[in-house]
This record gives sequence, C-alpha cells and structure tokens, in this order.
Amino acid sequence: MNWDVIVSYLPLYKDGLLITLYTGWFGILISIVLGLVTALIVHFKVPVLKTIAKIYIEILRNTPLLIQLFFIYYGIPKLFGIVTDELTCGIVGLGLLGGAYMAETFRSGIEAVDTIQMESALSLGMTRRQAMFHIILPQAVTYSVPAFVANLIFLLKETSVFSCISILELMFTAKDRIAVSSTTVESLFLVVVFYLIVLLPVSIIGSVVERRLRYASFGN
Amino acid sequence: MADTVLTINNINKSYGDNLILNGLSLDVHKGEVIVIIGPSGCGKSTLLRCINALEPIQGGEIRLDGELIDGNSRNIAQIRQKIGMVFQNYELFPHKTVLQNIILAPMKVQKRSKDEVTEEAEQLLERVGLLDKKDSYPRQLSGGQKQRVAIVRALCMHPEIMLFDEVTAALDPEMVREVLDTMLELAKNGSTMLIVTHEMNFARAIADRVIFLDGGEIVEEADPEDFFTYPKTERAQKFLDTFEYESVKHHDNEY
Amino acid sequence: MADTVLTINNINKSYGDNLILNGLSLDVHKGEVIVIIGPSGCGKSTLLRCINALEPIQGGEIRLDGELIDGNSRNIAQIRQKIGMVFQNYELFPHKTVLQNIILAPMKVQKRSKDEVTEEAEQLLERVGLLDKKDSYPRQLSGGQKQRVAIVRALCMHPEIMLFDEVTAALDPEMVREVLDTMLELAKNGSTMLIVTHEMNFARAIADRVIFLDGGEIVEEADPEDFFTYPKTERAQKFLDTFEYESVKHHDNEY
Amino acid sequence: SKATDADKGVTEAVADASNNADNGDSDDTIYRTLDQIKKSGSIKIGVFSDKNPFGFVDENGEYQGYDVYFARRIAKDLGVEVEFVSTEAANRVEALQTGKVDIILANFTVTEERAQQVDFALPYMNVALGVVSPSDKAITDLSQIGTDDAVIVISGTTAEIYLEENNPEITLKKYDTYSDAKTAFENGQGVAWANDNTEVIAYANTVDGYTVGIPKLGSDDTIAPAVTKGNESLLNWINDEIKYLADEQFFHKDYEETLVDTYGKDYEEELVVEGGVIK
Amino acid sequence: MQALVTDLGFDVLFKGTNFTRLLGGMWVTLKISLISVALSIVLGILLGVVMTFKNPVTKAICRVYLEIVRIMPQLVLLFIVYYGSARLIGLKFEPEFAAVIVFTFWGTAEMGDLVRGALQSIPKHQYESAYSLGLNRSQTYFSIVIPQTIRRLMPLSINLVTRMIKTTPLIVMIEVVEATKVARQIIDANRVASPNAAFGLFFVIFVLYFAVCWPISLLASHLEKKWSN
Ligand SMILES: Nc1ncnc2c1ncn2[C@@H]1O[C@H](COP(=O)(O)OP(=O)(O)OP(=O)(O)O)[C@@H](O)[C@H]1O
Ligand SMILES: Nc1ncnc2c1ncn2[C@@H]1O[C@H](COP(=O)(O)OP(=O)(O)OP(=O)(O)O)[C@@H](O)[C@H]1O
Ligand SMILES: [Mg+2]
Ligand SMILES: [Mg+2]
Repeated sequence: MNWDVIVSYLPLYKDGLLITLYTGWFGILISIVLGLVTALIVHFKVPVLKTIAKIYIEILRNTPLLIQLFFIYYGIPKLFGIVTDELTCGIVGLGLLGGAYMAETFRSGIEAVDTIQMESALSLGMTRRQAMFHIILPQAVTYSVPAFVANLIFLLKETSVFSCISILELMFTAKDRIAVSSTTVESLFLVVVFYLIVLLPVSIIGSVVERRLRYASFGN
Repeated sequence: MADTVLTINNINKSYGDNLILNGLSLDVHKGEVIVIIGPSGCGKSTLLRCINALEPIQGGEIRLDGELIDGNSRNIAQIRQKIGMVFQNYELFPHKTVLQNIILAPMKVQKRSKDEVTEEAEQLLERVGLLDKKDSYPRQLSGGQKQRVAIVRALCMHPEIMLFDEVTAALDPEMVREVLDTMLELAKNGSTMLIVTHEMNFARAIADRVIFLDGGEIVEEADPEDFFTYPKTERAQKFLDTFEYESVKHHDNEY
Repeated sequence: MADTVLTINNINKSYGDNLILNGLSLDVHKGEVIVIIGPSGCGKSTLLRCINALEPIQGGEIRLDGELIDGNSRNIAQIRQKIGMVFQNYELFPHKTVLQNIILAPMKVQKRSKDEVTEEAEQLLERVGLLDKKDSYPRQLSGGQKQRVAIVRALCMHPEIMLFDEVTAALDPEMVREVLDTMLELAKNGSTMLIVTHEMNFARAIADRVIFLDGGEIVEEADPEDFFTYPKTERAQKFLDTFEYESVKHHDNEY
Repeated sequence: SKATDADKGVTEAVADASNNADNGDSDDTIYRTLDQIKKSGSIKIGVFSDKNPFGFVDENGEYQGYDVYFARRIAKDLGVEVEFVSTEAANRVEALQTGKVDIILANFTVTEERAQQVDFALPYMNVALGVVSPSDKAITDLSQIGTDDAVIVISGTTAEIYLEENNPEITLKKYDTYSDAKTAFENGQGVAWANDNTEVIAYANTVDGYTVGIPKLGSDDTIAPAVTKGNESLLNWINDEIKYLADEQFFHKDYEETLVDTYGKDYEEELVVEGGVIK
Repeated sequence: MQALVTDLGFDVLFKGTNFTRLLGGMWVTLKISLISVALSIVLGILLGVVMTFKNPVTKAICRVYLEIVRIMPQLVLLFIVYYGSARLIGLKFEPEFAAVIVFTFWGTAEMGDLVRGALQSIPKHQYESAYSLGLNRSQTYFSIVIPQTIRRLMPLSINLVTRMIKTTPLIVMIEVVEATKVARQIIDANRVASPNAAFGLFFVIFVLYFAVCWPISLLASHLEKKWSN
C-alpha cells in the first residue's frame, strides 16, 4: 500500500463521496415521498391507481437497478430523442426503485397496526381521516423503522451501480483510478474506507433507533 | 316507562351467505343495564359492532335517540360519540399516555378545551384509582388497568350508552374483579349499558335484564333472578349447565 | 395410606433476589387429585415448573418415586417421561399432525413400536372424541381441541403424575367445558393429578385436596367442601370473595 | 478535472508500487511461461467483445475483428487452443497483473506508464487520439469545447489519460464500456467523443452524420500485444512471431479481412504495422 | 409496426444465435445465484446456530461480519475478491468463482441472521413441552426446533435468490459475460445495421429479468402466506 498515492487520491474520493451523498440523498427523498403516496394508494384501494401502483411495485422490485438505469439512460433517449442528464437519471432511477421498496415498508407498517385501533378510534367518534392521522400513521411509522433503515442502507449502497451511467460516485472513482493507474490496492482501500464513512453512521444510528423503539415497543 | 335510548328493529346481519343476526329486535331504556349472554359464535360481538356501525346491516334498522345509525351516513361520527364502546383486547392507543388517550377524542371530536377535558379525565381516573398512572404509557399498565382506562376514555365522551364486549375475557382473575367493580359502580350511578360477558355471577349482580342469544336470535329475555334460577327455555338451561360441575370424587378415601 | 408418588420437601425458589417459593413442602399420593389455587403471581406455575425441572430450585428437594428430580442430572429425560405436563398455551408442535404429535415422544423416547403407539393414541383420541382429527394439523383445531390433544399426548407416555397449569385460561367457555370434562374423566379413572386452575366450581368438583398458595407458601390445605364453604384463613376467604358479586340492582323499576 | 493534479504526482509513485509488487512476485510467478501455456494446451487472450471492428462478437457468437484475427494466428502457431476473455479497457492492466489472461490483444496503446506495469511486444498497428463529433457541430479544435460541454471517453483509455493531463479544463464523461460510450454519444450526452483515432474513424465511416474533426491529438502511438511484466519467454515468442509474420504480410491480410469494410483501402498503409517496424 | 421493430432494434435479436446467447447470459446469472444460495443456506444455518451462542467472542465476530456485509456494496466486494485477492494474496479466481464467493459471503450473512431470528422466534414453550415429554436436547432440536425453523426460512431464502439475481448484472465488471455484456456485444456488432438496438436490447433484458424474478417472488410470498399460520 502506497500512502502517497492514497493521500493524492483523497480529493478525488471526496468528490466521489459528495456525489454519492448527493444522489443518494435526493434519490431517498423521492423514494420516501413516492413510497408514502403509493402505500396510501394501495392501502385505501384507490381504484385504477391501486392497480398501477401494484404493477409499479412488482416491476421495480423484480428487476435490477442497473437495467432500470440502462433503460432510462440509454434506452429512453433512443426512443424519444431527448437527452437525459446522468445525475437526474441516477436520482430518478434510485427514487423509483426506492419508492417501490418504501411503499412495501410503509404498507406493511400500516397493516401492522391492528384494525381494532381504527375501530376504537371510530367508536370514539373520530372520522376516518382523524383516525388515520392521529392513531394509525404515528404507529405505522414506528413499525416501519427497521425496514426503513434497511432500505436507507440498501439505497445508499445501490448508488455504486451509477458508475454504469457515467456518474463519478465513489465506486466509479475507484474503478477509474484502477483503470488509469493500476493502483488497485490503494483504490479499493479508499473505497472501503469511504463507504464506511457514509454507511457506518447510518447503520449505527439506525440500530440505536431500532433498539429504542423495540424497547418502547407498543402493545402489551 | 323510562325513555327508550336505543331501538333495534328487526335487524339482519350476514357475512356472505352466513346469517349471523336473524331479525333481532331490542329496546334499551335510559339507565337500564342489559347483559347479553350466549354460546360462543352466537353473534354477541356482531350485535354490538352493528350498533356502533362498525359492521353494515342487511335489514332492519337501529336508532339512537330516534336517529338512524348508518355507517355510510355523513353524521355517523356524530352519532358514534354518543356510544361508548370497550373491546375485549385493551385497545388503548399505544403511542399516547393514559391522559392523552382519554382527552384525544373529546378535544378533536367534541372540540372541548384541553383544560376542561383534562380536569374531567383526572376526576374519572381518580374514581377508578388510576390517577397516578395518568402519564404512563399503556405498555406500563396491567391488563386490568388498561381496561379501566379504556372505560374512562369512553366515559369522557359522555356517551348515552356504553357497550362492553367481554372486557374481562383476557384478564387474570384478580384484574377481572377490579374491572367488573368499575362497571358495577357505573351501573349503580345509572349509566345505560349493554354488556356481553361470560361471568355469570357478575351478570346476575349487574343486570336489569338478561338477554340469552343463540343462533342469531333472542331465545330468552328475563329478569336475572328468574333467568339464573329457572330459565324458561331448554337451550338456556343447557347453556347454564356448562358452568356447573358434578363432583367426581367421593372424598371417602383418607390419605 | 396410599403410596406417595411425589414428595416436595421444603423447596426454595427465587428469581434473582425475588423469593417465589418459600420452604414449600407437599406430598402427592397415588391416585390423588390436588388443586392448587391462589392469586396471580403467587407461584403456582413456578411450582409446577420446578416439579418438571424446567426451573432449577435453590433449596430443598423434589422426589418422584423416591428419585431426585434435578435438571442437571443425566437421567432427567428419563424422569420427565413419568411426569405429564399440559400448559396454558396449547403447545402442540405446529409442524406435526395430531397423531404425529402424540406418537413422537413414545417412539423417540420410549422406543416403542409405531404400530403399538398409534393404536394406543387412536384409542385415547377416541376417548376424547377427536379420532376424526388425527390427521389434522394443530392450526386446524380449536383451542379446546388442541388442549385435549395436548392431554392425550401427555397421557400416551403413561406418566405417573399429570401437571395441569391453567389449561383453560385461554379458552372460550364452551371449550373450557370440554377440556375440563376430559380432566374429570381422568380423575374418575384414578390418575394422579396436580391442577392449577381458576375455575372454582371445577376445583370443587374434581379435587381430593385443595392447596391455597399465597406469597410462595401454602396458606391453607383442605378438603374442597370445607375450603369452599368455610375457609379457615382470612386470606383464602378474601380470595374466594373475589368470585362473588353483590347485586347492585333492585329490580324494582319496571320498564 | 481534478484527476490531473493527483495523477501527475502519482505516476511515479505508482511505478514504484508496481515494481515492488513485481519483485515480490518474481518466484511464485503470477503469469504462465511459454512452456506452461503450451503444456496446458490453451492460451487465454484478452480481447474486446464489443468493439467492432477490432474485437467483437458476431451474431453467431464468434469472436471477430482485427485483434481477434491475430490472436487466432498466435494460438495456431503455438499449437494451442485459444480461449478468448472478454475484457474492458479499464481492466486490461489489471487482467495481466493478476494473471487472468496470458496476452492482451485489445487495442492496447503503448504508453510509458503502461510499459512500467506490463511488457509490450512489438507493435502491430499505428494509432493516435482522435475526436469525433456530429457533422453539423463539428469540433475541429479542443478550444471549441465550452465549459458546459462534456467530452465522452472510455475509462482507462489513453484518451482519458491524455485529456486529464493536458486539458484538465474539459469536462469528461466516463464510461465503462465501448458500447455504453457509443450509445451515450449518439444520445447526445457529449459534444464529442475522444478515443483512438482508429476507432473514431471507423465510427464516422460507418455511422451517418458524424465527422472526425480532430484526426490527431497528442503524439503518434502504436498498438501492441502485452504480457504480464516479466513474462519474457512469451514476450520473446510473440516478438519473433510478429517478425516472422512480416514475410507473409500477415497484418495486411488481417486488415483486408477485418478492417477494409470499415476504412476502405485508403487507411491501410497508415494503420498497419508489419514486422513490428514503424515507418 | 415493421418500422418500429427495426427502429428499436428488436430485429437484431433474431439474427443468428443472438437470442440464444442472450438467454445463455441469463443462465450464467441464474447459475451463479443458485449455487450461491445453495451454499448460503448450508453455511447460513451453521452461522445462525453459532449466532445463538452466548459466547461474547463469537457474538462480536458475527456482528462485525454482518455489519461488513450490511454496509459494503456488493460491487466493492466483487472488486476486492476478484482484483484485490490477486494483488494481496496472489490468488487467481475465475470471475464466476469470485462472484460465487462474494454472493455466498453475502448470502451466508443474511441467511445466518434469518436462521438466528427463526431459531429465537420458536416459542420457549415448544422447547419446554418437548422436554416435559422426555425428549433430550438433541431430539428436541432435530424433531421440533429445526423443522419449524426451516418452514420460516424457506420463503425468505427464496427471496434471497431474487435479490442475488438482481445483483448479478454487476459481475460484468469482473469480466463475466452475462446478459448485459451479451447485449452490449450485440449492440456493437450491429451498430451499422441497427443503430437503435440499445433500446430493444435493454428492454428485452429488462423483461427477461422480470420474467425470471417475478415468479420467484410470487412463490416466496405464496409460501410465506401458506406457512404463516
Ligand atoms: N369478519 C367476519 N367474517 C365472517 N364471519 C364472521 C366475521 N366475524 C364473525 N364472524 C362469524 O359470525 C359469527 C358470530 O360471531 P361473533 O363474534 O359475533 O360471536 P360471539 O357471540 O361474539 O362469540 P364469542 O363469545 O366467541 O365472542 C361466528 O360464527 C363468526 O364465525
Ligand atoms: N422467568 C422469570 N424471571 C423472573 N421472575 C419471574 C419469572 N417467571 C415468573 N416470575 C415471577 O415469579 C412470580 C410467580 O410467578 P408464577 O408464574 O409462578 O405465578 P402464578 O401463580 O402462576 O400466577 P398466574 O396465576 O398469573 O399464572 C411472579 O411474581 C412472577 O413475576
Ligand atoms: Mg365475541
Ligand atoms: Mg401461572
């Protein structure tokens, strides 16, 4: 391992890190919004939209992100003749994929809340909307936390696939350095270190929150 | 004759092809305590759920103070406020403290002021001996305590009628007693109540009228003393027998 | 004096600093039915679990047919065969059919032939009215049916003594009856049994001797008739009172 | 981009690192000697599989192209089976250094840096960098490239290395594979595509609407087979082979078999290097 | 219609052996996933049992292992095993073999954690009733606990197969010729004849992956529902 090489690479990896965080952050943001909307559509069985939502979830969950990105990045311009910016494609792709995962997470969170909770809210004279807002959702969110954290980590990791559509995130930075200078060991060492910097805190904070919630676990 | 609070008129209820309530009628008067008993699956819970419009009915009608109860009507939330319900499984909201559980609906639904409701809630909690638990979360309470909070939560809405569905079925015997004592006190104070229970001694003590349900129909309707000593129908007799045991031992063998 | 099957001699049991059983002694004779009652948390379940060596004890000793029961001894599996136990939660093995549940232990542990055990199992199932369910899986049975299978499963090992820990606590009243009837029949046929229950009528009908446990000690030990009519101790009286209710209604108001 | 500063400093350090590695590896060789290859009966040759007309796979699943043609001949003269390993530009050095292949015959441009990491045999083709762009917005000089524009390169190619070093102000869009770069270029992801001029010429010749605005960038280079550093027996054999093949004008024949459809006759003398001798 | 087929490059698919090759690429993917899952199940069961030990050392080791798998992108692991191992310890792996190593490394961790969860989710009562019937520890384990665990694991491990299949396009980076690589080869070989083949091929690959993964997902959720009670 050559430390001079490592030091000279640090700025490049810092850029890669920022891109990983930037795309990951926006992708996750989209996936949360999309996931919540989709979960509510499925839960409330909104006609037509429900079918679309289910198809969306099944398709996105059963195909690799890499292929989805290819399709968005290389395929769609061929079809419609529009130029797509790679960062946008990456973020949209991650958001779409994450939306499908988040939808499942939120939906099972909502389902984990006993129907009797809804019924007791109703028998207290609350409207469905009040019950959803005050009773069901706050609990559903807590039930969803472990799967949510797992999704966060999964989606952040998935940004490593972006190298295939020319986004110079951490993994591509490493690959490119290996290609240009054959500094395999140093490049891989740095990529591991930088992924640790990104993901270890998420993982640790996630575990702590999970444990807190499990300790405070609801019901009897 | 006291005022009639609740009128159930010839209702039918089925799940799919399965007829659960078959042309059932019942009037509940103000201040009356009715205990509904009957074998498992005879439709007791279903009846209470229909009254609260948690289940749609397929025929007949249910009226509270003359107003039709219909799950699809716009003012159903309005009517439900007047019906307090306590379920078998302590269905407190786990993410809220005891006090928050109680004051949520009066504040959100009845738009009463927080201070006023809190004061009332505390008085009620005091009455059931749980004032010191007001800031606890449901998970920190025993089953009996949870049920008493559930009762207070329903009471705090000033319902015209209270429905109890086997509220002690999931409790340890000790706790059964504390919950039933709370209900006895309510009865003493003149609340109108419809109670489903399997505690025969309790039923006898609290009821103004006992309704024996079987196969979705009211088979017998009687004064508790009469019902428990000389049931008129054979089905009721058979049901009551299941709570009696013939001694199998002669107690003549000396150890 | 009949033979003593089980001897419990001055046992102590604690969880951490919490003393649960405090110098408890008890002899069980062959063919005797002992019912243990007492408030929740008084140590009834713990006692049964200690007898079966599912919990280690900190002092005293328990002997079955003179043999010491010790969870760490090599032949504990040997001794456990002679003790049948049925728990509150139907603990059938969910991945095996009713028949497989019953014949597993006799075959694996007692190395009896499959045909012989199957025949006996079928006879026992017939007796409890469940022969037609022999190929069903536990999830296809009602709670009461599961408990009867659990009893058959224990019986099929030919235990010297049967332990029952609130076997009906989680059941609907109808099912309570069918399970208790099965136990009454066992008692009639001379099985040695140690029963924890909260069904006082049943206790009175089945017991040769009632043990009232409180605070980890035997507070009262008596013939069931004596115990339920005139308990000697105040604690027992108070406990029994929790099953009685004073009527709150005068039944003078006419509707 | 920022890569350049880093890389300037790095080149020497890298050279050190790989030399050290080589010393360490010298006895438990990571490569297979000529004898070992012959004995095993097959040779692994790294070629491109998506780089028409140099190395690609036809619709029958057969490897084809200028490099492949040569590779088959090497195997034939060695008397062994050829096993083609599909390789990416970015992985060529790595594949040799880790012994995944015996020879790289994948349009591998000879550079000083690379020569410190692998051993090049005699060249068999001339190459320079070229830049292709859409005919209606032809780029004829790098200065035409605006700050918002991007130039497409393939990761690990001499084009990438050259532009990072000499024109750090130009934004590069990097792709892993040739076909991704090509598709991205056609989709308009970049104003130009910098690559070996052999390839950009081939591209412009076969696809309508594109021009090679800059046919030569940087120095003239050559393309040569490469083996793992230190694999002298194999290296010498290949050199002898290339010299020997000059007699039969093998690479001209190769050109006519594989490249003439793309380039026509005009480029033959310019591209082909026969017998390892650069004119 | 004809124009569309040519325009988007679907016609390229049926040239020569192209489609068979594409399926062959898919098969590489499936093969690697299935082998890895099979290995992961075996190793995962062992790991899961080890994870239930109360020994602090094994606990810590397992924790670190799980955490590595949890936070390292599979692509990083592939690079480390394929290139890093050759550099650091001089081991030469075939790319497929390296992929199997990485996928198994990952799958074992996931299976191990699932097995641990399944073992710990068997109610205490199941052990106790087995003991009170006189079954000893190993009889209890083999007749009662393990069979119940396997039922819980089945749907989850099937799910793992789809997740591995979905990760396989990454192995093109370590030079395995799988479906996406075949697609690129076809795109390039036909760049003159069919300049828009990229759309058609990526669409077909998209459909192929869905056709493979969706039934497996359905099977998993079917089993999950069937065995949940
Ligand atoms: N959601 C449902 N869908 C279909 N059938 C139902 C549903 N809920 C209840 N039933 C059926 O309706 C019948 C009456 O049920 P109900 O719960 O009212 O009985 P119950 O008298 O309250 O019995 P228990 O004493 O066991 O509580 C039963 O046969 C039950 O199987
Ligand atoms: N594993 C344990 N660890 C610590 N304390 C325990 C444990 N199990 C039981 N206890 C405590 O031991 C006491 C006796 O419990 P036990 O279950 O024997 O009571 P019980 O008489 O069977 O009550 P119930 O009628 O509610 O079943 C209780 O106070 C309980 O909290
Ligand atoms: Mg009910
Ligand atoms: Mg107990």
